[in-house]
Amino acid sequence: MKNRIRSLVGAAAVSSMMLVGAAAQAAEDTIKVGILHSLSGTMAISETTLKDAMLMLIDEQNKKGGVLGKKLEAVVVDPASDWPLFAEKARELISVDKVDVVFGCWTSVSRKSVLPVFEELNSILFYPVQYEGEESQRNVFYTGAAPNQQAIPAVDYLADAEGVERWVLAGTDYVYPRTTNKILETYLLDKGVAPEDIMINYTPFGHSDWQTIVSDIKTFGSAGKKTAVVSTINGDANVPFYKELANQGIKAEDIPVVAFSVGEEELAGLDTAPLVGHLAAWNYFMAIDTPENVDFIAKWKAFIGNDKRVTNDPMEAHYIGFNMWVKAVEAAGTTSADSVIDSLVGVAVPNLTGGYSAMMPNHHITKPVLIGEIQADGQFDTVWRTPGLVPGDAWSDFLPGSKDLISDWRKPMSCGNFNTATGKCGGA
Amino acid sequence: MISKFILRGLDGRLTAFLIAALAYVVLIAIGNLFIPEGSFLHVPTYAVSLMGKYLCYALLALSVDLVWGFAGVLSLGHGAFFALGGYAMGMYLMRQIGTRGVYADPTLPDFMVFLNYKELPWFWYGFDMFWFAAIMVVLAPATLAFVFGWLAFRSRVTGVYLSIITQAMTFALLLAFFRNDMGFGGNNGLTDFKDILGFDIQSDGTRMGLFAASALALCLGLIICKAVVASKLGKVLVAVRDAESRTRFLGYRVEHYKLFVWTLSAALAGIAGALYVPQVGIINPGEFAPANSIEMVIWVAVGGRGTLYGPILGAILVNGAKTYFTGAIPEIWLFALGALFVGVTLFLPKGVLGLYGMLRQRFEKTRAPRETKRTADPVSQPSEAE
Amino acid sequence: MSAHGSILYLDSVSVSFDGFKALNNLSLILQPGEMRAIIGPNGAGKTTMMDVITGKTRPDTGDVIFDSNHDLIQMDEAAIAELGIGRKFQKPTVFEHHTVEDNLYLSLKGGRGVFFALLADKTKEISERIESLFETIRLGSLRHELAGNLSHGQKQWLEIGMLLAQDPKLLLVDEPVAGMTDAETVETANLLREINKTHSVVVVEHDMTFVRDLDVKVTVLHEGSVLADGPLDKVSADERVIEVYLGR
Amino acid sequence: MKAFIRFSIALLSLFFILGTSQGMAAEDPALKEKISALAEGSYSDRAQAIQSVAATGDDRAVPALEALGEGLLFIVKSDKSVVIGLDEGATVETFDPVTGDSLGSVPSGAVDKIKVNNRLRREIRSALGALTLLSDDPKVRLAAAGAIFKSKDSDSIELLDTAIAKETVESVKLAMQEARAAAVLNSSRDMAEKQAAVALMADRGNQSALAVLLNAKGSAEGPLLVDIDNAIAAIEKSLAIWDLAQNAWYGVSLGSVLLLAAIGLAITFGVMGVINMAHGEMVMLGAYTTFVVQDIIRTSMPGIFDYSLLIALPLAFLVSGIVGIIIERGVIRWLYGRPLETLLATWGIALLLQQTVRSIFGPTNREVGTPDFLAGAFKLGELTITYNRLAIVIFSLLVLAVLMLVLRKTSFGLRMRAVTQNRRMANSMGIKTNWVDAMTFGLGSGIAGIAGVALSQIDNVSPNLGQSYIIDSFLVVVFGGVGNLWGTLVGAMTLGVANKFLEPFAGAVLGKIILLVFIILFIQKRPRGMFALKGRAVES
Repeated sequence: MKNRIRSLVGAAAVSSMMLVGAAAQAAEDTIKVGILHSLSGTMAISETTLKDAMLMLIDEQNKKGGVLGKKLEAVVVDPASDWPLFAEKARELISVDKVDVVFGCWTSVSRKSVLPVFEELNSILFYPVQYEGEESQRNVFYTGAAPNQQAIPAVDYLADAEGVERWVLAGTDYVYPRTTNKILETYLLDKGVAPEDIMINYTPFGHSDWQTIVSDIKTFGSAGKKTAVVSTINGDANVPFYKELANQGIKAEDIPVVAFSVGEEELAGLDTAPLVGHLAAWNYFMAIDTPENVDFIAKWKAFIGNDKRVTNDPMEAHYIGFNMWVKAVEAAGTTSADSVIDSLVGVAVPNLTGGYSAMMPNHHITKPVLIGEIQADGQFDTVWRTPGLVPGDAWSDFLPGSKDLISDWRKPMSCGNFNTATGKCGGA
Repeated sequence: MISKFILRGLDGRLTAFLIAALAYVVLIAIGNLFIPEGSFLHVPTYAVSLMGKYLCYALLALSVDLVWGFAGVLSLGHGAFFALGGYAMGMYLMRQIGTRGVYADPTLPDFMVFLNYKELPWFWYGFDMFWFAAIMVVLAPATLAFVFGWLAFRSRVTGVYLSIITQAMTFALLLAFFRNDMGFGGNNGLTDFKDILGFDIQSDGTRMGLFAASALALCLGLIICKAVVASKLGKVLVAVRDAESRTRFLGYRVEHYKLFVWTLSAALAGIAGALYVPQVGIINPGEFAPANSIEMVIWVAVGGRGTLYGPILGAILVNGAKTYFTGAIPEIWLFALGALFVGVTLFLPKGVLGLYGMLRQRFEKTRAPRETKRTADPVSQPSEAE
Repeated sequence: MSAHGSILYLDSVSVSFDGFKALNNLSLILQPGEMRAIIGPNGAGKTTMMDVITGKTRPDTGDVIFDSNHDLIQMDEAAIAELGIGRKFQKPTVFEHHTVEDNLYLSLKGGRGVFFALLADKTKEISERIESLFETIRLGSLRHELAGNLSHGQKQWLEIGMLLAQDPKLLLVDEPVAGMTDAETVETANLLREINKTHSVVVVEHDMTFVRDLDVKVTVLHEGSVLADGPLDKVSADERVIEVYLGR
Repeated sequence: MKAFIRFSIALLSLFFILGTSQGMAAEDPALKEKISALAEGSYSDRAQAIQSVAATGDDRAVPALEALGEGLLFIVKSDKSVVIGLDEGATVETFDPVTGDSLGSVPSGAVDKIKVNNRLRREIRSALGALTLLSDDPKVRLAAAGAIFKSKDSDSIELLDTAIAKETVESVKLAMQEARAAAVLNSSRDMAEKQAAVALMADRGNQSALAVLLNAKGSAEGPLLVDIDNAIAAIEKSLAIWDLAQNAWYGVSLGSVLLLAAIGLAITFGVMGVINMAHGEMVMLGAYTTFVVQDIIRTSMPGIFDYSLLIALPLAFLVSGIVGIIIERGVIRWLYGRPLETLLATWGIALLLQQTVRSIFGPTNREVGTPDFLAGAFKLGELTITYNRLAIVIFSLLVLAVLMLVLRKTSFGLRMRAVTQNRRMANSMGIKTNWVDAMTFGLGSGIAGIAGVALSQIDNVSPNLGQSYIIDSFLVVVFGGVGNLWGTLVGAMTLGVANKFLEPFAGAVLGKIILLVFIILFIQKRPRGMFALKGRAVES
């Protein structure tokens, strides 16, 4: 019987040794870049592409000679769409693999899960996906859109260009749609839309039977006023949603749907001919005709070895974020987190839509907002874009709890939630 | 009475295990807190919280095995109890944040502020006190288990049917907790914890403390399980597992026995969840996912069902493998994990401990062919019985 | 007929499964201290009858009364067992992962409550009772063996031992000698007669030699109701019984 | 993508029909100029350009407008002329927008596509309505009337009057009258005419009539308002009843999806007792087979695309069936009698299959197209029935029927039942039980594969496809009663319909939770499902 105990203790000892050993291997002649995207589980569908995009960017940079004279080395892990595992893997990347920066996360919950880790171990995370805002953390750089860089311009466009007066806010029941819809609701009411002209609907993750909801939308839309759907429906549920829309014959001319989570990648799984004219609001479209973008797409297709693969907005966000990091590291002359965090603010790099994006003091970036209509070939045609760049707003002006908050990580303020009403850092 | 009950479980093997566990915790503590970083013997904090997490999983696996291995009730919904315990602890930790949240609201957690809650929902009352939360950690899962078990066992739902409705239970809870209207933070769950009982949750000392608490909880869980299994009740449970209706005809109310052990198991799972949350820093409805509950059963199967040490070993082995593979071969680790499950069921029907038992039996047979009747502890070791 | 004074009383009991009448208006009465043999071809309803008495199956109609005044229909298996009805199954059912001794230990009459079981101790008195049972069933040398390792016949005996440990007023014994050697069969008959001195017994059996050995009143079941009863010689001469058995 | 090409061909043929019907159109500089204006200026300028093209009433403008709507109108960079073009990758085949004469192909860089947005599309639709209202083809006239109905363009009233006077086909005439009524309600005509229009709308009595009335209500007053309110109330009342029927249909349709997903499991789990956690992955394999079939057809013989699903069906059955047989022979046969361990092994297999598919096809969704005959919807009274849902309902029942036939009437079915009821006896009677086991598992898996073909029409084709159906499938089988195909049918339909009737009141999430709790409670009442087998045999 004693043997059994010995083997138990042994197993535990071996597992701890394994970890220690892995830590000891960290070599010093490269700069390590962590990639924290799910390669399995429910989110693999979206995140795997971003992992590949990062590998390509790192590859490109190494061809240019790396950073600070050192080659970059990608460290890929799979957090498997499991949120506590995100935190564990983030910790592993930073403290075992000793990476200098991490690019990763897609869902809000995964970001929330790793936040304390980046704070505790003082490292850097670049987060490339549009999100609900209401956050600004010293160690995180948000290269995706905040609600004011996506949702509000989209609603403005529909109201002005299409004369929409009645709104369906349809979303998956999680934080991003909830917050976005809260913001939009306040915004629309402020604009004078009557409360009965707003319908809010939430569905569970992976909802696949849209018959009832689509027919509800149809009914709601036949009340004599021009109606549009603002969709914050999450990835997986979109395909059946759009298939049902097409089959029930809802045309974009009648009830346009504007989506914030549907990009080229999602459309690749669909026959888009019946969906022509439905809209999406992003900061990047693959169809944008700029030299930078053409070059990026060509490199991407070559890297992935598939001529049919598409690019999308979060990939551009990584492109911007990565180049910002490279520039900031070169400016700081070191990869040490504190210096890089300081020198990142104010860095501007070209984006893929023909301009420069700059890192703001609130760790969000400036971006153009584009409204595109779905085309039969699965691409978007830009029908409207903001005249200039829109700076990302960490704290929404349309939520009662956050309208007084601002964020500025420059010294001397160095605060993510400074309350302008009380003049204190810390929200109060 | 109680001490006698506890002592009954304390055989030599368990005592040795407890001593070994204690020594292990002390060694890790020294390695983490007193040996300077950079030394070969230093145990990084990363490893400490990782092992703390494994120990929580081990306790969880033990609770699954208590009902499956000893009473024959296969639960595919134990994740629900684990998560409920976790939520109870998470709610306490949320309340501890106080004004350090981004909106600095003294009572409302951040997610409630931006979802426009005006006041704290009633079910959040009391969670600012640790003792209340601690009671709820046990009470919430135990109550759910009691109600569910009372219904199911009384109606004699057994076997696969029971497994499927436990799965339906955790699935329903998954959907419910995903709803933001429930007031548990929806998909984002509860995060951004600051401190526990006044200790900074990110400090090395607290992490070490949580690790030690997990080890302690596991040892206590083991003692309780052992005592239960060694009692007459434990014998009745095994009888139920092997021949349920025979047990009934002997006059035992099988449903009461199942209900007792089911509720106990849920409480243990809840404790595991409560210790898990501060160490991983998040609790979210994902823990209710049926796939998670299935995985727990797999830990037990890998380690050895119907033994007390098997599930502990299985939980640590499988999760250790997961940690290692997701880092070392992130693209294809599911192949390794899937193959492990298939391989274990095919080649190690009694788990890793069963393999060990088999090898030793063979070894003993060759060494002492004449010695026939080896008396195994038949209650805790059906795997070695044949 | 009246339930008064009887140990077991079945009146007009019917059970049907999806239209198939397993028991059809079955009536039966057993006096205290009596041993009764039940015979009948496959599907005659013997086991279903046992199920009804022990609470496993609820009859559609009819009364089942135990010991003059206990209505068994409203009770579950455990309550019925505690009242004092023990049952041995057709297929020997022992707890295979328990030792022979533990099998008896679990069967011993006494507290069946959960918390009692949690804190119960094996007292000296219990050990003595187990010893006396071992004397009856003669498995003392195998006390530490796992029940699953016993031979078929040994399992049958162990199960009878478990029945005795319950100390029931009424024993229901389903095919006790199936698969036994001739010698074992004879011994089993002796054992049952011995048991009958202190308990009422219902035996279901196919083996006519064995039934003859028991030498008790016989009831013949057919298609769920009583076809004939009386001493074996009388029923085996009955036209209808012969017809049923030979299936003319 | 494919539908797009098909459309272009249709458009061109329309062109030629129109071209011939008009005789070879002479050059018309005025029209040409108006068409050129479509390419220039802001969206509002161009909306006006469309209106002015429509105002010509010249139906030679139809192809250009249609091309514009579909994104086939180009502007030649060099001379700023407008052409209709068919994009062929590197080159664009160009045609004159008025005459349809081929202008040869130019490199795609030499032309720019003229962009349209939804507002322009609406303008185009209403312009086309006006231009084609007098077409020779009754179908085109019907569509034109529908377009005007939607646009409620009060300028078209005179045109409609002319058309109605000429119209001979009753149904088209009715549609024109309704369109006229909608236009009248949107105009400044007098009260009496509007009241007549309201009456006509009340007769039509459907959703779109309701929309017209609601729209008109805002500007109405006096007796007209009363009329409109009455008409709205009447329509809403009748729609409420239709709504019930619509919900029932949605329920049946959801039920048939559940049935399809569960039916293979009813074999592997229900009949064989294998807790097959890889069942969902068999469905996934079927869906991916469909993708592969379509992919091959797309590249090598696009002509038979409409038959792709028919071709995929047997192949999906074979692929999933063979994988099923391999799993049975390789793993499950060692685990008979240990049902709970099949759960663990098949869970491992599910992970392996998911990862295999992910490695081969990538983690993203793949596009499975819908054949033309399954696209769209038709109206049955006020019920909207989409063709693909209808097809799935029929298909699921068909699969169930065939399966029952196989089990009841074939010698394989007989053997299968013999083996599941008494393995030893069957074996001693000379039935190769091993073979039967493998075939049964293969059958269940193959049916799951067939389900995958159908589900690919309504859901994501991704490596996660299977996971989303596995829990529902088990619930259906258990709820219906294990081992009973009728139970699976009734179970699936009950859950589907209940879900759809709960959804409007409780919402999708809460509705599902209520249903799960209901199943849990139901199992307490009937621990072996709705159609449980009774009797002693079940116990052992």
